[in-house]
Amino acid sequence: MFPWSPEFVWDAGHLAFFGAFYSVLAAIAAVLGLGLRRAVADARAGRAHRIAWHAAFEELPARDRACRHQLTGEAPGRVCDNAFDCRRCAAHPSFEALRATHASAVPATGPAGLHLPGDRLYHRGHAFVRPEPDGTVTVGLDDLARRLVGEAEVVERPRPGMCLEEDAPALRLRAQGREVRVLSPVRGVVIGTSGEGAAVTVRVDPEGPLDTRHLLDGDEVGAWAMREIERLQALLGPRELGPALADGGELLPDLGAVIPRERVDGVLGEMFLDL
Amino acid sequence: MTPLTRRDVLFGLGGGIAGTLLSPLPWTVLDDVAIWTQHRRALPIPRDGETSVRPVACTSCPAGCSLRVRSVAGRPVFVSGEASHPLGGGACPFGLTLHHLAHHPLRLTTPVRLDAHGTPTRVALGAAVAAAAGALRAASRSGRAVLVLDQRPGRAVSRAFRELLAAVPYGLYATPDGEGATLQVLSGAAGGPLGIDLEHTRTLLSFGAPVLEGWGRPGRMLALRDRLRIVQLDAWRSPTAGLADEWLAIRPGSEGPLALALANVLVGEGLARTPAAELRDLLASFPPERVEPLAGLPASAIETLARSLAAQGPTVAIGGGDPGGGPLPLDAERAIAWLDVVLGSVGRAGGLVARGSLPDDGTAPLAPETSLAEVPDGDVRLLVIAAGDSGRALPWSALGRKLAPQALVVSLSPFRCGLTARADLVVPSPAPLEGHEEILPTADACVMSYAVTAPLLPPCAESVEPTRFLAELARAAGLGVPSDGTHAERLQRRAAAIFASHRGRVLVRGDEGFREEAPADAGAFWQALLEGGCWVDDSRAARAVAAPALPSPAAVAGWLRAEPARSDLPLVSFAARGAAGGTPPSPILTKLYQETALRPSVATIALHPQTARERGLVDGREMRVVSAAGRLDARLRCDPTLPPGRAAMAAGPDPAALHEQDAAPARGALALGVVEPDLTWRGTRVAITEA
Amino acid sequence: MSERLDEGLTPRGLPRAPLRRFVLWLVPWTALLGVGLYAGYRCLAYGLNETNLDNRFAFGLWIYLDLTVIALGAGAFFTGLLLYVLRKRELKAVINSAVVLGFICYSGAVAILMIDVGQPLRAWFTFWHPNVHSMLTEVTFCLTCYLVVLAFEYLPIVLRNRKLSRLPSLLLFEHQLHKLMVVFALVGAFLSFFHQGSLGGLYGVLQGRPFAFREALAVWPSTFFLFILSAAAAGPSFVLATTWIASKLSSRALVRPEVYELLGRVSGRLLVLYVLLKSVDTLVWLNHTSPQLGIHPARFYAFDPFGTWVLFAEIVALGLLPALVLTSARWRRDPRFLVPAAFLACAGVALNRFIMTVQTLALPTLPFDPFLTYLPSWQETMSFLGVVAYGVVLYSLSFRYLNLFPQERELLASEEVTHVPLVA
Amino acid sequence: MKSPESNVRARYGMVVDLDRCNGCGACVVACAVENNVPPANGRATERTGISWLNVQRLEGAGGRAAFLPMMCQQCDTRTPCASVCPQNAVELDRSSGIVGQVPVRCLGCRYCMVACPYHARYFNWWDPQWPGTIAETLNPAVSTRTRGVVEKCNFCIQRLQAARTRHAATGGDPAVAPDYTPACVEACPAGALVFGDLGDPQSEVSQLAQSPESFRLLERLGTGAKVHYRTRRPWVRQAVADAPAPTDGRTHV
Repeated sequence: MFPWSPEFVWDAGHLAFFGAFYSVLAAIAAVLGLGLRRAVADARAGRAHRIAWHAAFEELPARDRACRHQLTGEAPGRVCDNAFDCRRCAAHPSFEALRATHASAVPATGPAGLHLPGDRLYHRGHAFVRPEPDGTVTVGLDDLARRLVGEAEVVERPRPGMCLEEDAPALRLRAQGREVRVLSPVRGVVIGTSGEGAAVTVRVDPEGPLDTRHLLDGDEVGAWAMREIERLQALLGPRELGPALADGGELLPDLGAVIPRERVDGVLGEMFLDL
Repeated sequence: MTPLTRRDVLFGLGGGIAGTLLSPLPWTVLDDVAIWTQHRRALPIPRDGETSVRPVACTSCPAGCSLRVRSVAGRPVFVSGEASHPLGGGACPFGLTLHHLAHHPLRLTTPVRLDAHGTPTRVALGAAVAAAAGALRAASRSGRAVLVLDQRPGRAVSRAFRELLAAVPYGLYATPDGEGATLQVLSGAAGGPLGIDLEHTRTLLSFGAPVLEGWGRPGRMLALRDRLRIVQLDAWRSPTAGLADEWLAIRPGSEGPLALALANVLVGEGLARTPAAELRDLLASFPPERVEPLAGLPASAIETLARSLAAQGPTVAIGGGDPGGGPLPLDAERAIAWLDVVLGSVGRAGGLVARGSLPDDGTAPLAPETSLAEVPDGDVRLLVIAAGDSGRALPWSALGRKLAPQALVVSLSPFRCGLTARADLVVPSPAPLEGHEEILPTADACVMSYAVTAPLLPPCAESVEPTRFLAELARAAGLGVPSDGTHAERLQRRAAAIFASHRGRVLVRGDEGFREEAPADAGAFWQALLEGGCWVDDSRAARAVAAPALPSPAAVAGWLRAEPARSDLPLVSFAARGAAGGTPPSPILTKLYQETALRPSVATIALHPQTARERGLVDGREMRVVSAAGRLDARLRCDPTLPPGRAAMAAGPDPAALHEQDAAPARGALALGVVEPDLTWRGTRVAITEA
Repeated sequence: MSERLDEGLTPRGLPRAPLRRFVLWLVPWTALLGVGLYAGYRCLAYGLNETNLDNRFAFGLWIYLDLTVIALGAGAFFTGLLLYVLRKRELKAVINSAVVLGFICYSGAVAILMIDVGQPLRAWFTFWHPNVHSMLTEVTFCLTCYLVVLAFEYLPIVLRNRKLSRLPSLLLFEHQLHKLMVVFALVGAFLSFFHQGSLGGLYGVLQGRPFAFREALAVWPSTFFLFILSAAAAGPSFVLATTWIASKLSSRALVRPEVYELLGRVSGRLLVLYVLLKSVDTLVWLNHTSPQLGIHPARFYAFDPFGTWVLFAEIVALGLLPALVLTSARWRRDPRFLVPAAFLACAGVALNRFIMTVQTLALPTLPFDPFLTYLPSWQETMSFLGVVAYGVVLYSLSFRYLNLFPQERELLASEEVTHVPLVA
Repeated sequence: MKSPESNVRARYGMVVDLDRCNGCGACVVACAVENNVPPANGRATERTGISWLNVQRLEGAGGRAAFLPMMCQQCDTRTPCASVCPQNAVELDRSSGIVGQVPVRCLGCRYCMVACPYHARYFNWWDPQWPGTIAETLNPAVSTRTRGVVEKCNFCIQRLQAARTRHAATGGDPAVAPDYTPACVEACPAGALVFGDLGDPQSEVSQLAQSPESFRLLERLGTGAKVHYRTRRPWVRQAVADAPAPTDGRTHV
């Protein structure tokens, strides 16, 4: 096995055989070493939550990765490649530039009776961000999320002083007997939390100037909400029934309760992008 | 000094490990582990020591082949035949494992009492002797017989037995019928022992005698094989039949009529001397055409064979039977003997010649030698089975029928197997290689010879020389004989008598084979014998032979009677010499009987494929084999070399029993053998059905 | 009980059978595995006399099993090679499943090998005293290395489990390992090429067994290359077949039909090449190699049950036939042809390994040798079935708790038919 | 087993006279005794037993039989077993040409048994056991083998070492062993086995090996076996020398 072991002979056969063998061992060791080193580096640099989010995003089927500009009809069929972070998207600014006006006054009611106030920005994981006058923001569950979780219990709320990371879990709720993690839409330091159940909100002092380019606002919100209802419908039933919703009627206030028990976990995970 | 950091410790550790790996240490340890794995199951590790080589003689059968034993540190480890021995070299597998016998699981080292299942319980020698003496006295009182069965007659210890029996009111000294039966018939007529002058024989006609696989002194046959034409008349393709120049497959039990038919042709065609009128009348009843259906041979084949016997003479015809098949009926032997007479083989060179006897070495009266068959049934109160093996099978029922009620059976064999397994008391004599042994000539030998081997191993403390047992028995029973003296002293006395006779030659072992030497005195002669030498008598002049007895009219009538068609099959029983006798085969003989296909095992019964087909029996299946004497299960082995219409089964050994610590119940042909009043069991018939 | 106790462990959003049904499914397999483990224990504790192997049939069911599962497990390396090196992105849909299958096949094979050798404690001797000229040395080294590689390929899939991936350290390691997977794919392909080949060489070098012996191209007998090719051809078929079975058992679409078709196409094309080369090899062997060794080739097929039908079955019925189906775009599109063809391709490689292992040993070499038969003992059979059960159990667990088919989530919506009124 | 430093290169071989062999089995037993091969386990068969030397029976017409002792044929030029052993447990001793097995190194993979066309290799299917106290008679020159390893005939190579030592003790070349005889050759009562150096053209064995009556088994496989067989009987020669042409009828099992 080694040049000094009794059977070893310095001939072509031995050299080729053991050359290959040790190369393989070296390659395996190198990959493991490199992987470990990079993982440690990632951990040190605090990239864990980013990677987790990216991994989860990777698992989303293409239809769940629809670009916000697809929702509005600006770019039909466009799928997001940037883990819903429009700040990194090369195309996003150009789409933004194309928009004639940036509507600021938005009706508080979304499709199917959803309450989606215009003073809020929406994360794809159904958390809203409401900028407060003092420069902080309030983060909470949007109306669809609240209906989905229904009578929820906050299992874990961030402690003041904790740093929330973007797309990393901010809250853990227990709803319909299942656990849901609500992804944080912003990065910042937690000041405090208030509210119980689905109405829980977190007050966050954003780190640096608040950059909300990746959050949905304005006209997009309605289209997105419509799309989310469709997605919910698709998760639960035949796709053809989706559009029927748009025709009228109001979503049940305790939406989560009507979801079949065995589907609840999956539906909550999909809707909260918590896979 | 700077304090050690964790980094330093890790570096140190890593360097240490790398350094150790580069040193030979771990790799040597690994190599040693490799060796340890070899011995993890406590394999025996034989001790080494000084090597020595000693001549001994094999005692497994009467052949008494000369052996050389290689010992290491005093323990024998390898046995080989003495290739250049003047009486014939070489050894068979049984001889090559002689050194295992003292260590055999069936070996007995103390006197024991055996219960009905053969389970031994230790008894004191005194108690055993007292029990035997009691039975001896009871026999004397009730007029019952004291019987000694000696399977190796002619030894000094045989003489001691006969001296004792001569002092008993009704003492019988019996020897079983053996391979020299034909010669015995002729010797009886000639008034002295005969041997075969094989060195000058051209054709050997064997009626089922295993002449090429342990018959006579095998070394002699091997040396003569190329010069001898061997014609085998056998009911199955025995090893000898397979190797013979010619094999004629005959029907079991047709030896007698066939011998007479051959004589008929010889006489009828004027190829032989004209016999007496009474024989002529007898021969007239056995023309080849008449014998054709009896022997299963075409008349033309019988005629051709007869002519070739005359043309390629000198011819010797012998019977004697197979060691596992038992003797031929006496009448068949008489017919064969008459064939020899008709062939003119008696008393001529290349035929049957006279053999000398050992000079007498005692004066005490001796009980006469009788055939076991002549002992009346139910008449024996004390049976002593002498140590010493004929190498031939003997079913227990042959002995058992001789016993009176409450008979005591004492065996002097060191092995709890064979007949000894049925004994009440065993007083074990020393195992092979542990005592002095005498080697006498085999039945076929044409000159007398004598050899002695010294013990190679120290005898086991509680084993008892038969001579000593006899002395103690005589003392306890109040008999004056046998005369005192240890076994070795008796042998020495014998040697002295031989030396004093000034007959024969002394051949001693040298570096370059054997050479003749003239010992200065009886002591030097004794010493030469102990060192592997042997004494060979001078050749005798041919002895004229009176006519042997004719086959009995009853037997002749039986031969001529047409046999009714029967559904059961005649059983051909066979075994190699030493395989089914009183000496247990070494367990290593599984190599021949179990681990290779060389020799058939008792666990199988052979049929011709056609015979099996006719009976709807499938090759390889378990069969139930039933005879009038017993039943057993065996696997069917279809053997195209076995003639149709018969079954063949080995009499021993049982490979399964080779592993056992306990004597297993007899399996194989011996358990099936139906023993006739003449103590043959060749007429056994078996019914075979699928188990 | 509709709630699943293990809900927190299964991939979120992917419907899985109720735990009770899953447990009921596992019970017989686990029982079989238990019996297999017991049989294996007997062989280890009491020795190989527990088997019906003997001095003449020194290799039997186990070696046959090893050769076959390793050939089928080639799906792992070949899919990896196609995906990571040749950039066939569609195969991402089955790579996880292929890796798990590969791991099952190789670990099962190694486990059986450990029982099969007389002195398992000396397994390391091959590394310590290797004879580099022996095909078995090559096999041992490659098999061990590749099992390690497969374990590290399997690891990220396990780490992606819903619960495990919550642990940031595991997640990060998984993430980095996954990014380096191309190296593993390359190393795995290298190792696989060699040991698949060496397994073929194992028999091809046996000059004492003219039935198996093949002449050498370079330093390797032709079986070396044929085994590589047949394994590469059967591997994708095996992935296809297992995916289809998993899909049927879970009554769920796991991959898109295009993926099936791609696997079938790859398998078919390689199979065509294999059948071609195998035919050439067989002709050379029958007409040149074996006469030169003094054996008339008809003797190989003179003993029942191994008649010339064996050749036909191996090359035509289980080689050419699936090859034609899989190469035809029209038939490939129809699952009624595609799936049976994949099974046939797998059966073909299994038959080939059977012939190489069993017929080679059954045929006499010496003129006076008999034709030998061998029937495995229950210990052999049960440890064989134990490996199958181990595979089913591990695959079932992997399927349930890991995300083996990334397209499953995507295909989910079109599958579901429950109608739930969401609107008041 | 390192060969002594010498330029003496012997090629020990054997000529088996099939006309002399009478199938008595003495060689089989002597081999087992000399080499500490244990007696069979009760369940062993002719296919699971260990008999380094195995005597095959050949059937001729009219019930004639011939016997063929089969031991390791000591392949010379292309040794099927040595090249396949994954861990060098088969060694070709260059000083004697003897193919030896190192049981302590054997893993028990049995690949060599598959490779050997002569079926001369044996696997220890059972733990070795010597009934009674027969283990007392084991030969100290040969180590006993454990369960799970392969063993085979090595021409009693321990006897070669001993013969060399004896020769050296009498002042001879320690690489030469004039009285070297394997156990089977010593035991054969019929003188059917002739042993010696095939490399020495004067030796009886090499002269016999070159006679037209001599042949080797499976000669065309090119193994260069150093065990030769000879017979003057045509039917024996025909039964063993050549692989028979395909049989007329198919063999049914």
